[in-house]
Amino acid sequence: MQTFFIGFFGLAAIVFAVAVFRTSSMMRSALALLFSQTALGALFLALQAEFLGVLQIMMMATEMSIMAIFMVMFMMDPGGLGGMDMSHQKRLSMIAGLGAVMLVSAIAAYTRWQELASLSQAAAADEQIRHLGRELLGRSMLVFETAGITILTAMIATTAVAVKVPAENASHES
Amino acid sequence: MNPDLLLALITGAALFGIGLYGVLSQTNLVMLMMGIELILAGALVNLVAFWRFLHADSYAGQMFVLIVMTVMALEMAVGFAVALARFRARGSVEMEEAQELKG
Amino acid sequence: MIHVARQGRWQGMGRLLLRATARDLRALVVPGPDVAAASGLELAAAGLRLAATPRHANLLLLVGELPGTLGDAALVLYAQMMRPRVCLLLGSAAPAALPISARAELSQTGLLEGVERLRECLSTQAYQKRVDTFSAPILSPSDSSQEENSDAAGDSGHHQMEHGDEGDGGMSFMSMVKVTKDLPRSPDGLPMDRIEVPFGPVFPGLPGGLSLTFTLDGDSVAQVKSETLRTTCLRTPQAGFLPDALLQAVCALDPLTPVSYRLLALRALTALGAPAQTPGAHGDVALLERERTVSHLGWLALLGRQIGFAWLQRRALRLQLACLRSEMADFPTLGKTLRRFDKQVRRNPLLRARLSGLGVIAPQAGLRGPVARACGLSTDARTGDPAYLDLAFEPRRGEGSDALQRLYLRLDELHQSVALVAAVLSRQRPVEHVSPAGRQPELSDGEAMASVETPRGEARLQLMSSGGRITAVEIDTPSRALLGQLPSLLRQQELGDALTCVCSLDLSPWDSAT
Amino acid sequence: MSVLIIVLGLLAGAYAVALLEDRLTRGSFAPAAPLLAAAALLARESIVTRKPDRLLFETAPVLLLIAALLAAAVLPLSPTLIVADLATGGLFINAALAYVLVALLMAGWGPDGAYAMVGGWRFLGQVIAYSMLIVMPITAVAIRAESLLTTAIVGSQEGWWNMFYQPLGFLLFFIASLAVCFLPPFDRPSAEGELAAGVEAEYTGARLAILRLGRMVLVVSLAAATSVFFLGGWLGPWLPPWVWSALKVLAVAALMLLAGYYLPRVREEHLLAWCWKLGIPLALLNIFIVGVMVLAGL
Repeated sequence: MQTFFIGFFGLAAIVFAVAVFRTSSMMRSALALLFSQTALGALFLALQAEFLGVLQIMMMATEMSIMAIFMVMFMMDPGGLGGMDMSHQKRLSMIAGLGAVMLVSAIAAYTRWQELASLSQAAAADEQIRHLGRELLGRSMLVFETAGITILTAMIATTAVAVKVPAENASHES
Repeated sequence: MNPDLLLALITGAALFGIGLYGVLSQTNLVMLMMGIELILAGALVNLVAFWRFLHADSYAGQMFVLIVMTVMALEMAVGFAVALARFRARGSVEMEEAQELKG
Repeated sequence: MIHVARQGRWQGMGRLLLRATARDLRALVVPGPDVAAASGLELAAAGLRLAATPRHANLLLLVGELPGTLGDAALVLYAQMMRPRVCLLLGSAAPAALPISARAELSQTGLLEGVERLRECLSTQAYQKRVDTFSAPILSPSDSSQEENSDAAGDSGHHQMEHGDEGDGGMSFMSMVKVTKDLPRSPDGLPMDRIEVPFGPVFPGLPGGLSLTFTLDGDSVAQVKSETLRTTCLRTPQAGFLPDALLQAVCALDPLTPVSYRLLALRALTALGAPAQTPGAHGDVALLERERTVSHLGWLALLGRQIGFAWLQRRALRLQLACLRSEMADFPTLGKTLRRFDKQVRRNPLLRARLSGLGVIAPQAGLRGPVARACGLSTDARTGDPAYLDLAFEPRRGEGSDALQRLYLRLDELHQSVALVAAVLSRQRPVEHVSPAGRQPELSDGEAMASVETPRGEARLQLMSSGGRITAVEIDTPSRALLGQLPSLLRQQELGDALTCVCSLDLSPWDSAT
Repeated sequence: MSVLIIVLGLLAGAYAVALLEDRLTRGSFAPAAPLLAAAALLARESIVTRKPDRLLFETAPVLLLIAALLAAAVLPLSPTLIVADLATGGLFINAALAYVLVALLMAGWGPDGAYAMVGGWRFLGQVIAYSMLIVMPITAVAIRAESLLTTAIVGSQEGWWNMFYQPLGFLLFFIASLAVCFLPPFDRPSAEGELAAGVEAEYTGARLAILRLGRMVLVVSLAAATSVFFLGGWLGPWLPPWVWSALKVLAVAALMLLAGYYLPRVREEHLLAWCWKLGIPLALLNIFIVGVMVLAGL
């Protein structure tokens, strides 16, 4: 059963991911990425990582909606009616992409995972959340805090880059 | 050999490949970022799968996933800020028109 | 009737749906619900609900006379409505191409009667085996104005952004720099595609008939174009107007404030030597002030609809109808209700936040009416009127120049008007309009000028007569000057704020008609 | 079984919401009006605009309805009457609500109309701001319950309902839920006086019926969420639990509609400024206060 769901959602994620670069409508492209990520969230649920799955589903919906508006802003033909080709070095990319898939899959297939495998049963979902909380605010506190600081830094940097320099300042500098 | 693990890893590999294709082939910065998102998504799948099948008792694995999600969000925010600044300055976020960035 | 129906035959359950369609009438009013209310129609009493767009409506309600441009708009709107659909005409004329399902006189009883007939029509003929498509000359594809005129124009979305850049030779990729080079820059420095969106002539948040076209940059307004109604009622015929014909023409000019314009015409004619037909100086005051109350309440209802304030919309509409229908002698008794209403409006904190700082107009010459008085000017034609001076009239003035001050000023004027009417009543029993004399009055040759302070500001009428006929008519109305200020007032405003600004000016598309 | 009961309950709630909305906008009370309106919509033509993105246009109303239903899936009407008592219930409801945003963006983009498009993008800004005010009060609620299970959250309110325990959180959550289901005064995406019904403008007939139903169900879902998180869900004396739940949900829904009736639409600048500059700091303060209170054992 679990195998079926993993396969199903994995396939859905891949199909939507392919759709991202196949459609020329920006809105569809962003939504395809969104549903690809949603399928991944469902895949996490199938892998019994309930918290991560739900979090993924929630975060990606907002994130990809923001993506959508930027795509529409920055593309020449967001409706995708011009039939414009927006890609280059297709051959190389295709080869690189396929090569990467082969290589990574081969590594995955030939590694002897048995030697590493430990538990086969994950804890119940509410147990997991409790453990994750203790992990975050205990042993991995530093990492967690670093992530927070990084977010703060990124917020400030992003705002600084994105806002327009007022006209008088600009002339002052030049 | 656990077939579920392999299945999840192949999914991750496929997403990585598609993302790589996108990053290399797209000319628009925003589309390029979609590729990066997919590559990171591939990494996410692997992390969750490793946690589930190899270290189901160690929650550092789950924490890693959270960090990657943070990175995805940050990557997007910073990427869009750069795109915005560039669009304002040059009127374009096309890669082909960013030749001057070549060293 | 063939355009009414939707294709199909309905049995069993379908019959039930048929009955439902007949009961659930969603009206799109042309020119607008404000005109309907000013004509004394209570749509809710007839079981009608207002639809925001033609797509959601199944009843096109035509109220009064439609000038040419509005007639065309009505055709476009009708074409956009979903079948089964019906069209009710209250009043006289409508575009010939429009399939009228029922017509009735312009009154509440007429409305009720008409709606009853429509229900019958819908429940029997809503579905036919064969339906023809509705077409009119204005709808033919060659006419590019079709979408611009319509209320819910569809084509200004993402598909407008197809840039054809053929001259690039064999280049396989398109230069984005080239595409964006010529685009106008927004204040934030981004060259973005702009879209042109029509608002009106039939738009829920604007006075019916007012037609604006915004060029939107994102959701802020980059440019405004306004298009006025085109009426022919003041075009002087070859032989000149007879006095009665002129009176009718001026009255028909503005369905929102018919009394003021009638008074204006009568005064001008009296100045030319026609016998006085007004109920005497103080009677004029009573009529004018009642109409001011009605008009200001109508404006409040429209404002309520524009800013999505359902309570204000409903309450103001109810009060407006009450004022309109009240006998003159009972009118001052509404004062108490109005004061309570006023207090409730002023107490609303979110309303204050919504309106303050919006649509600031600096005091300047040329402003008239409440807009001028709100920013501290005492421009008021009433100050020159002996009847008003006799009643110790003093114009109200505001101390700001934003939309909130205009709201406060109009609320103040409501009470002032009621007090004026009460003062008149304490002196004399006013008569309603004197019925016109049977034969055409004699006019002396020459030029005459009259002015009236309408609810929107001073209107002036200039007449030239020779040989008992009026040969030249010149009318100067308050809304026209304001309409010219719109582009500078709305630039770079957020869309909703821009519409609120327009609404706060209380423009009448009728008196600015050309 | 409980799925069926919950869906029926949601539909009944949607009917009540429609009835109340009709009562407020028209002033007369007509019990059959919502049903008639729905039937008339079904009987009317449903057309597709001229150059739509057909896929998005068709999917959007259905997605809205599904998102609203999913949000209700983790909300208990009584200790046993719940579709899925997820361990991440408090988080799951946010995930479901995020898809309301996606649905509205699709509805805005799909029909290729200017009004709809502006409405859709307006909702993006609105939800990104106000979904914070959904998440953060829920966090404070979960801190008190020491669990994300919705049933545990209700259980934690045996003594004091959260409405009294953390009134600040309740207020913020209530406002944010108005914004998320775009009811007045936050009805900017579907504003009648500004965008001629915005995202709904190009929908007709049966599609419009689904869109409206989805919106009503969303209102009921959020009212139910408010009741579960802040009004103690099924808790209450004398009456059976499900009756208490129903009463509270209806009361909250009525309050939501009444608030919109007496307030004008919020301006864009205020909408964003109030949320980011005032609402979010207050929500953080709320989390802090609740944390201290929990530690103090109150």
